[in-house]
Amino acid sequence: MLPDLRGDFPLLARTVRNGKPLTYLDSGATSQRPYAVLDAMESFEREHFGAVARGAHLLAEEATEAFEAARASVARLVNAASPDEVVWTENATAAINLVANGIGNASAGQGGSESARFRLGEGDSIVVTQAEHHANLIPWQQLAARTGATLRWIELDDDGRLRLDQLATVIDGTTKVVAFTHASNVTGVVTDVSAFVARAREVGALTVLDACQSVPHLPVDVQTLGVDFAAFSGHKMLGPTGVGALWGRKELLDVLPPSVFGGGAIQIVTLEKTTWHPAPTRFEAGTQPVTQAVGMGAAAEYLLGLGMADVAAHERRLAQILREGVSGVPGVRLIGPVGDPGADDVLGLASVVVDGVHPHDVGQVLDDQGIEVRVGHHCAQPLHQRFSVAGSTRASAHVYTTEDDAARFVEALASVREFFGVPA
Amino acid sequence: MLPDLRGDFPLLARTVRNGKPLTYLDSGATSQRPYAVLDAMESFEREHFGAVARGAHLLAEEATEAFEAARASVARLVNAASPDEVVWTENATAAINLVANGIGNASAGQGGSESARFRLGEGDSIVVTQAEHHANLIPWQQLAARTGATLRWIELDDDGRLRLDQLATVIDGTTKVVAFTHASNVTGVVTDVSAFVARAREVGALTVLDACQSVPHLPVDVQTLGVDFAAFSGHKMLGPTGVGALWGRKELLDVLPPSVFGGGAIQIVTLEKTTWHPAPTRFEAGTQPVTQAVGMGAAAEYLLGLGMADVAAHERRLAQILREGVSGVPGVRLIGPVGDPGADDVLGLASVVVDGVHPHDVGQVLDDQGIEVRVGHHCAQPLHQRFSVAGSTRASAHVYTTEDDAARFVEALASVREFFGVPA
Amino acid sequence: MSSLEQMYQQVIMDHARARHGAGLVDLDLAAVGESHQVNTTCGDEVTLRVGLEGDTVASVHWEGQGCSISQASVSALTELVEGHSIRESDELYEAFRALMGNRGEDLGDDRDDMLGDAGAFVGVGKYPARIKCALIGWMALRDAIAQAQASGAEGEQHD
Amino acid sequence: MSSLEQMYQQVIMDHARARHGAGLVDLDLAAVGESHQVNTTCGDEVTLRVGLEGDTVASVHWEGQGCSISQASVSALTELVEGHSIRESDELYEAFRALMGNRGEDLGDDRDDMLGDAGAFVGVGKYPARIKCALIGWMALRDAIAQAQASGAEGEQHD
Ligand SMILES: Cc1ncc(COP(=O)(O)O)c(C=O)c1O
Ligand SMILES: Cc1ncc(COP(=O)(O)O)c(C=O)c1O
Repeated sequence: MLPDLRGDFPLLARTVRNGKPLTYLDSGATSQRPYAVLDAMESFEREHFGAVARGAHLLAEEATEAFEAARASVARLVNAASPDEVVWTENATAAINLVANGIGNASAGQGGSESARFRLGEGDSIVVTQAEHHANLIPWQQLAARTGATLRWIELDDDGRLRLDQLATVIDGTTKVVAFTHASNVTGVVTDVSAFVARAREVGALTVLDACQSVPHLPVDVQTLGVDFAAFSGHKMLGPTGVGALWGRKELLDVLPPSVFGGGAIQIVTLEKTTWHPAPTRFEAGTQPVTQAVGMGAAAEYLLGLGMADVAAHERRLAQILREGVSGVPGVRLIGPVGDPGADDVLGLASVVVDGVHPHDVGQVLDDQGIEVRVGHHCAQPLHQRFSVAGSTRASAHVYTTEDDAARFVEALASVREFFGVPA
Repeated sequence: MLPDLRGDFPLLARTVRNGKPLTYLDSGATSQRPYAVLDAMESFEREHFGAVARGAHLLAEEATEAFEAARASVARLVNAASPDEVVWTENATAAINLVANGIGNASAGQGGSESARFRLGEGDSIVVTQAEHHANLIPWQQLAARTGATLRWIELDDDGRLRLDQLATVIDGTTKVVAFTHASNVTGVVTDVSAFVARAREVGALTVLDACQSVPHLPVDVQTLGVDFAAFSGHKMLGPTGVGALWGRKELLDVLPPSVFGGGAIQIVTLEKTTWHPAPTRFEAGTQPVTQAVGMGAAAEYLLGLGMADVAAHERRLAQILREGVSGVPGVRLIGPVGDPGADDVLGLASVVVDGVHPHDVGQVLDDQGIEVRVGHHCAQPLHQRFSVAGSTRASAHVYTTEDDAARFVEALASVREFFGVPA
Repeated sequence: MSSLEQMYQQVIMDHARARHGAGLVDLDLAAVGESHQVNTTCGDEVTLRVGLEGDTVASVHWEGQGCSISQASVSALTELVEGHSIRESDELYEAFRALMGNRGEDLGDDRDDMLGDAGAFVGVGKYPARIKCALIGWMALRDAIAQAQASGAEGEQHD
Repeated sequence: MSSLEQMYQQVIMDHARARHGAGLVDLDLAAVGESHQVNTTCGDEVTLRVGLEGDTVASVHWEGQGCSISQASVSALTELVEGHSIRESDELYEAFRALMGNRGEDLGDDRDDMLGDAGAFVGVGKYPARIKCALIGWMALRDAIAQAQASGAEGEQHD
């Protein structure tokens, strides 16, 4: 189990709303950062900052070394075959768009025969799921619109689990891409990736994993999972905003056409024509988020230092407290699996609907007690539509979340309906 | 004139290569950051960090306020009509690609009749210049390839000035976009923007300004310049890496189709269909570079505090020392205007060719003396091809650069040919 | 009274429940306008229909879902503007916006009285993320009036 | 000797000027391979042609432009590998790469002798940004040998 890590996170020491202690339960949206990450970025900025992969001078050398060491750390966190399989992006959203727009460009003929593997057109299909965050839905909607392919989806059952029974029919010979989340940011349910990969392989489809919620909280081994691409963000895994990563199999990344063009990514440029580098360079046009990459690398090392198995165990413990707790509050419904609060396959979060009180109002009452949660649709409107609600109130944990934090949330939740005078 | 600002920049106090004082002359590639910027980011991260524009809790409120205040600061730096005309991006490269890919998407029919203004096709032309950085060249090459439009360019004269006499012929009734740099990162020459804008308006073409090298060094007023879009980066204007900005006229931004898709940028999402927000939100899919935006805002305030007129005067003074100095070194050629080292329209930089010594070797000898410069093609291969060289050695200044720094560069340059035994 | 209690005053709770003008009805008036507004952060939605008689906002009806602040605010504005002139409704809107921007303080002049029940939203000004909630109905009102004016003008031309 | 002088040793300066094997010539051999390599950071380019006789690297010729380190390195490797077997040239490459990774120190074993003039590049290992310069010729060599082997094999099939 993890020790109490609150002391590692400077922001958690502050108070809110007239001196109340902070109960930060919005880590599913964005996490706080430990000293290890803040200090790594600060000393980089104050002592070793220079242009990366471009200069011959000492600062450039030092900056390049730190930048590439960070790439290696992130590669290690997800067990990539090589650091060259890790592409820095602005965030996970940009990482997913990089793949979708690259496929779009290949479908328009870019990249020539080398990129033919990515071509999509009428008669083809792209498969997503009803659990997707908009970041892993809209790029595929748009790609479908651009190429004439059809968008299909795997549905959710009443417990918020993906209907694996639909894999065999929804994914078929027309399917070229299967894009799905590793863990839902609303229900917390962890996907059975192997079932998706097995079916995708049967039909020869590419797999794109939204690993935003898994990489920060669970052991993730991209080689064992067997997917083709995986996207995740720095700011959800104790790293900074402004950086994310796309992992991809090298042989695929090397032939996926880029969709953002500029300096550094290219080999030879004349006014008429340009040739690209291999990955990851081909996708890193312009000045990279250098300091932020260093921060994300430090976050990867911090997580590796804690041990992802222990991180996951901590999550499970909190999931149990949160989910058992809210199940006991009258007039509160949990979105997601309700029968098995101790189950292995949920993240440390709970999204709830309070009967008769709008999520925004719920959040306000919690906030007044120093409890910071997320309210709304959490960028997963189709999932909320599935459960016929416009939004929910979500408490989500991270390594620094304590059992007390979880208990305070449950207790406060119990006071909400009374505050608004909703009859019991 | 500016006071000596070195004390504001912690990194400049360090030594390099066995205790030599640092002479940092690579600001054209990336600048160092003052305490004002570093402290703003650090206190934001340690005290006020939360999800932006998404939560109802106190941290989310505070973070959103800081984030939007930063947008207003950047808007003020370039005199945008409103903060909503400023879109956060990963860097300037991403900002230019946002425009080019948006035009590409409009040309493919996205955005409907509202976006028809952006449509390009066969028979149309896009005009760039021979001075462009790859970031403002390759996106247009690719857009031309994608739409069937033709790419044309304005050439450089022997002094590195754009040939304004070609504007009337190269830009014609077929021209839909004119993309050009405000200041060359190699010659330092500042473009006569009004001549470009006047001609573009005559034919009804959109204008896209690469303001990467101007915003950090000169007073820039986008309304007076009269362009339609302008792109610049945080890390070149004393701000952090990982953030840049696109400024655009609101009525254009509101109808330019997005090309990166995800959460936050959308209004309503079902599995079938999505509708977009107005600008800037429609372009900021996913979690924004929040801390970095706060840093870029602080950099804008720092520059405004110095006064951009004084910053520009400082640049001119350094330009004069650098350019006069290198003109006096035997065997060294300046790329760009040679006759008028005190001219108003050059940045504080000098790119030189040392006869008989490769730029990489030049840079190494300078680096050994603690002088950090950039060597190579500076992501402007067509410009170097124009002057029949593969690369050059560039010293580039910023507000913290002293006259001593410039003098040290000139002196060291004079020793290079001897080191390599090149006959005088 | 805590800030939270100041925001959720009894007047507001009552409006959230009573919802004056709730339910869209067909209006037999020459100048009718309708507006649909969405606040994507919290999923609030309001559809508001306005009927004009000359320069008077003769009737306001609406349908919506959302947080108590948004629903109560539409209810309060319905009660407030019905029967007033378009110019007066513009003034009320300006006063309400000023109140929202006042960080939880009364305006301290006769606008406070003018706003009636809508003045009870004063506490929302302390919560920047909630100001949009209180304003969504007003946005719909202004848009619907503009639509009604346009439809009225057209109507006249065709007569 | 400063680090800078250690990198730019006289041997290297001489190779940069003498450029052994410079100039591409047509080779009348069954197995010929050519490779073009570019280092985009500094604009270095090398085109290198290899002719094999059986397992022996019989001839190496090249054309290139770039910094003194890159040009001197191709010159030194040309002198070094000509007449050696493909296996030996692989070993030399491995030794040279090891030297580059050694942060400015000799390898301290018999590989230092084996490398001959190429051992003079030891100082480059202190400058990570320059290692690519010293390696570009070796990349071209290995690629050209692979091409030559492929072309030789094809030749045989067609015979
Ligand atoms: C003139 C010019 N344009 C564009 C860029 C690209 O900026 P960034 O790398 O920050 O995207 C640069 C900087 O390298 C530049 O100097
Ligand atoms: C499951 C999931 N996917 C994608 C994203 C998007 O991540 P980002 O906003 O960092 O691009 C998020 C976070 O909001 C998420 O929870």
